[in-house]
Amino acid sequence: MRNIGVFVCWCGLNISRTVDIKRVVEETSSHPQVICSTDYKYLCSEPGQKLIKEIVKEKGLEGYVIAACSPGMHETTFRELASRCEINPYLCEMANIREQCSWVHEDREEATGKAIKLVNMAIEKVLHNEPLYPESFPLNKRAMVIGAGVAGMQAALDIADAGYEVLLVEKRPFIGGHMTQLSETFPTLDCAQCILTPKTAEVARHPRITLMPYSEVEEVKGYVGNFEAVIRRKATFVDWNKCTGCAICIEKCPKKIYPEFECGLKEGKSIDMAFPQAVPYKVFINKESCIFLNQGKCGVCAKLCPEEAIDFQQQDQLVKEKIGAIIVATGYDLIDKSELAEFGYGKYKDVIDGMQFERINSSSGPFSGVIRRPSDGKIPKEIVFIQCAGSRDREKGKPYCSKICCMYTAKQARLYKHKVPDGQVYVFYMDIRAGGKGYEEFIYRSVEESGMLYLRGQVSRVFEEDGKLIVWGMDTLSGKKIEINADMVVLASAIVPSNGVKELANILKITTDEHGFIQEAHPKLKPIECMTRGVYLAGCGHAPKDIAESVAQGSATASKVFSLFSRNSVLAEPTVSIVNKDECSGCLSCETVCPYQAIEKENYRGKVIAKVNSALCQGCGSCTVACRSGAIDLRGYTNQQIMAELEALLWK
Amino acid sequence: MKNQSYIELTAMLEQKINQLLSENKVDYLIVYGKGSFWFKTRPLLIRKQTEIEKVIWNRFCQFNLSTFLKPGSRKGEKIGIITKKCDIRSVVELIKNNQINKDNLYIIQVACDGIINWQKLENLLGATVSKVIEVEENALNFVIKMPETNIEVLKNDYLLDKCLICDYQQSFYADEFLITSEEKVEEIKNQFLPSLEILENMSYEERLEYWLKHFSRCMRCYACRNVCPVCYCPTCMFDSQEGLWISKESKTSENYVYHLTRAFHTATLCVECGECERVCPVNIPLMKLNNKLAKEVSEIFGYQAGLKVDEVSPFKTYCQEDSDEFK
Amino acid sequence: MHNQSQSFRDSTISTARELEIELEELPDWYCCGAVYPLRSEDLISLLSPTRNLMGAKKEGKELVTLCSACYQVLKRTNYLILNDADKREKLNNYLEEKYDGSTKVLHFLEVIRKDVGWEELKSKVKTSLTGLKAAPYYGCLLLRPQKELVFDHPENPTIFENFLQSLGCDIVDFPYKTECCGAYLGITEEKVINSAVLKIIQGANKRGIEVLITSCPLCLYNLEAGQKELMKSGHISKPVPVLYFTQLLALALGLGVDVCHFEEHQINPLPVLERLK
Amino acid sequence: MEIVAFCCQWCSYAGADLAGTSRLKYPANIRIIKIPCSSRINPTFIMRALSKGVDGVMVAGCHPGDCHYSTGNYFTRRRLMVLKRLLEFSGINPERLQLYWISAAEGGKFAESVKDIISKLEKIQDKPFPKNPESSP
Repeated sequence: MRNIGVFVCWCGLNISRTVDIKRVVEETSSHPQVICSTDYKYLCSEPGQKLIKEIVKEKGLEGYVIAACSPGMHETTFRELASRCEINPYLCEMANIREQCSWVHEDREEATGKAIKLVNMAIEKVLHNEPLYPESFPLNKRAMVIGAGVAGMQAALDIADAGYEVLLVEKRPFIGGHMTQLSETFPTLDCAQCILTPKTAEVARHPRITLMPYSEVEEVKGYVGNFEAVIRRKATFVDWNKCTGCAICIEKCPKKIYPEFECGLKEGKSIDMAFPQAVPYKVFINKESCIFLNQGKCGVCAKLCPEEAIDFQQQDQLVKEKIGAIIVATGYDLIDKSELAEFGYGKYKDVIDGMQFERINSSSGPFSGVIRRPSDGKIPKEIVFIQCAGSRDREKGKPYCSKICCMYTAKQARLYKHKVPDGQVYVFYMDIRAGGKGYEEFIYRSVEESGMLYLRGQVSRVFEEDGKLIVWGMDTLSGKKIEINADMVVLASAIVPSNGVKELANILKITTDEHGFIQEAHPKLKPIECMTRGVYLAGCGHAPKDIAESVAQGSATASKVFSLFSRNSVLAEPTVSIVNKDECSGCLSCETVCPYQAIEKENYRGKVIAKVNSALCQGCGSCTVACRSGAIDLRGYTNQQIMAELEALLWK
Repeated sequence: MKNQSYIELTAMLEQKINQLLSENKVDYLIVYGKGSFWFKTRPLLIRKQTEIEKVIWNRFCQFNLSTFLKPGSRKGEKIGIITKKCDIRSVVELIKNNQINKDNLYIIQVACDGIINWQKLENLLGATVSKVIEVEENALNFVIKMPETNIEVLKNDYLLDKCLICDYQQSFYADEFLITSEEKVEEIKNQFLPSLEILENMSYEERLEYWLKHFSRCMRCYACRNVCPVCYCPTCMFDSQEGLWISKESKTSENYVYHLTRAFHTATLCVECGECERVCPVNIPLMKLNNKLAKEVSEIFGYQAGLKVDEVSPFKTYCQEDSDEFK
Repeated sequence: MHNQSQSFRDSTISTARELEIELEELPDWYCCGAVYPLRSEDLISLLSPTRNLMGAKKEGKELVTLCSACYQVLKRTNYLILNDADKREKLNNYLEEKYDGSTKVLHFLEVIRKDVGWEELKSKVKTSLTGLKAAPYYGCLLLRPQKELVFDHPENPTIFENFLQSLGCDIVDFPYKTECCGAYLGITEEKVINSAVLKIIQGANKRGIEVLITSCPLCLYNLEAGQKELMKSGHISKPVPVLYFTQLLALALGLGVDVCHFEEHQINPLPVLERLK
Repeated sequence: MEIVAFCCQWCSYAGADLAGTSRLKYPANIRIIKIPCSSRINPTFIMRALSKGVDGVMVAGCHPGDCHYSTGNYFTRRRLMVLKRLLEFSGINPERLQLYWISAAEGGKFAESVKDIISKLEKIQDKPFPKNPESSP
């Protein structure tokens, strides 16, 4: 490029007060390749832009430098202007002489000298700029939602309602997530099942939602708009096309197990349905416990099934699906039992976690809704709730707040009091965190109405003595040690990311934080986007949150998908890395430092070399340094451009 | 190890090579052959059994033959290579960096008791060096046999610096390990040449002066780069975009950037074989740069190049807990 | 140990010999200081443990301790030296030679676990202690801070249980096993000790525990002295003898009562142990 | 005195802008080169700058863990750790290379960092890389 123009902006007094604009114009116009250097009071204004356009046309400029404010402010403005002037937008560079010069320096002489340097650097850079064109990629307008909990279902419904196909993948054999296990919900005490079942039913019958229960994502390739996923559909050993859910098989199955859904509190069968309202309303066989699958005998279910739906030969199936966007709604688990040994969790039957309490309180649960303790079925008269069991505990590596425990503990305590009015409730808490609509009021009502004892402090130990659970704790407000002889202890166990999220994150090339929660692209401005374009994030897989927030996030991700699908192609930033094929040694050091797995292998003249997938590349340039030969370079920030800036800076 | 051992090893080597060629296990072998002068050796490429007699193995086999794996490695031919216990590390680095496929490589590691620094010998003997009949050895000394007289010198004074601190053992990656008597297996330790300390203890200005004095002699023949077994780039960055990184003129400041970049680029890859320094026509002490970086890399990351094929180089990974010495 | 706690010393030396574990007294050892300093700048207190660690390094051996306090101080000091380059350098400035943290610190229980193994130990038992209702008393020093000690689960340890099981004892689940014995407050606040011991002993009595096992001389002292006081004041009627784990081991290995020096104890364990013969 | 600053466009460059909008004052001898990520900095850029007589090089990136590209700054940190030692061994005072973690919200830290590197450079007694090394011995 030869014919460069320089435009220096006064920005009113903002720049001209400390920088001698005239000198900047004079000095820069002496540059051999600058054929025009001029100034204007407000370049970004309409007349300013008009002026630039006219000069470009008149002088036949091939590129220009705008010496004005930060590119963060107006780079887009002047690049768009360039395309209107029929110059490639990437042949426009900005010299930041306001934020990084006139506003931070006082001495006019110094500031002017620096401004001249900054403009010279930009001139040298723009001389090495090349026209860049964003690549566009076709787009597959079909979304995949991973996890059919309340967040995932909401996202799937919204997207499907908008007219796009959705693939809803769920690892359990039924949809609805953890909410199906809950009895009532805070702060309104709505019955969880009652508000959830309309949604599960809607998902099941929606013509544009393809439900894949009991399935897991094994592999994802591709990039935004063009993902290809491999999904494992796990064998249920029941042909769901035939099964009517008549449940004869369940009744007659001789093998009793304690299914996960009931948190080990209620007996189930080896062939079973998780709960009466399950969607899909189909039975499945538990592979680990089924007598026939393990010993080759039994097969009672197969004999009895009127539809002949039992198929012991069924195998896992791998299906390939093409999609354009992915929503990750993987949800949560509770902290491992072994980490809460001081509370005797896992050792004593009557020390339970919040989810177990939900099952006990549920009318379809182990005691049909009567609150009894698991060990002997007695109604507990003294019950201790321990909040922050594992949460906010640096020692256990979980310094974060699990967010929902304050609320559900209050809810559970209140429900207990409704059912056992003469029972005594003790709640150990660190702080009450009830930030949410109607939450604080709910807690206050609970404490005031129901005569619960809220104790601010932590519990050091729970152990059994004389058929009671002895709880040793501390009331930090009175400074007293407390000992309670309780019948049952309920732990508000810490929320952890659900099992397998780490592996899924690797598959999706997204990152997880130190606790295994999925990392959002920006904590404030991109809270539901992932680091990989086209992958969005909803629900507790991101961080602990309540149902309302999860639903809101589900809808929010759906709206992101709409805006992506509203176009017919995706445009990629052209500032991506590029490989010089002849100079690549094939050592693939670039591959190891790339955070986006954008480096692929390519056969070239009998050797394997690196190739940049420009749809995946985000343009960080780490690869350009890992590459010793300089065979890989970053468009828009090439070695030449940076070296040219450096050289200009060293001119005296 | 006595002279006898070297004779024995050469015989074993010949036998092994014969076997490999006759069984077509390799297409060719990279070995040591006799050089132009009695103590000099040269790399040799043999394809035929009839060439086997040219193979030698002695105290003067200094080259790191793995340099010759850089080209040719992509033709898919099966290559046999002789390595000393130190050189095999650069073979490992080439495998690690996808420059050669281990499946196409047959590595013969030959026992080595240190390589004689012939330059020191030359300095000692001067012109009479051409009259030497043979160098024999006893437990402590080399016995230089001359027509009239024998000169005995202390072994440690005439070995290569790197051999004095060498404690590498049989590599896991050698396909064949030729050895005469059982050698003691020691743990690999990190030792660094004491001569670094002199430099390290200088002031910045003294050190800069020291290096600039050396770099001012550099004529950028790039021999150090070309001989380096881990400088495997098909086109070096200093060649590809000429004038971009440094100007073509042989100025000290340009040489400085070249040498520092070279050192930085080989950090985590350099196996300290000493070839760069050996070939430097103007005797720039390049190994001091390499040794220093190897030492620092080892101290910071606990990493040494060329020990394991599956070990990840520190520049290809990171650790959130890396020390934050900058603030 | 040579003066105050011959029971611990002799039972250990003889059982180690029986189990073919080679123990050697560290030449020229220093007191570990008994308490790991609470202030992070207090490096002087760490010098004597460091000297011990260096001594073991010079001998080229692992450093084995019996006492929980020694174990804690030595292991934590070693951890600090290994992981804090700044402190390592400061400490080394005081020392004649550099110490790098390479000595391995082991508790004798760990040695038994590592070098003998629970199954093997079981087979070596000559007099099985079947029927002896025993419970471990870990105290605090062996387990915490877990990050530095990596000895066992800090809330639910099992190493003593495994040990007692190998000896054939009837293990009683004892929730007070990691409670505080009162530690050095015994010197100034006897009341604190008494109330701590009362809880522990009442808990033991409720569970029919006949003997408590420990590895900490301070726990042993506090539990015994406390019980004596509480007997006097009538708070407890049935004292529970407290033994070092090595004493029980010596009995199980058939080494006789001589090496156990039961006469050192303030609460005579013989009535309970008599039954075993 | 002349200082080159390589600033990551997502954090420190924006931090420098914030210092500007907040009208924080700092010395004028700093020249910022905008780069997409601190991991784009080739050590040879730094060697080049120093060998041409620049007094100091400032590298500014996102705080560890906050890299816009998730891991770039971890690689930068490793590379610069080694580069710093190499420069030092070649006779250049390592204080001439400084790395700062400055987020987009830390305008104040940016201004402070500029002052910090300048005060460090002022303390350095030894000369920078000679302008004409040929003429020195």
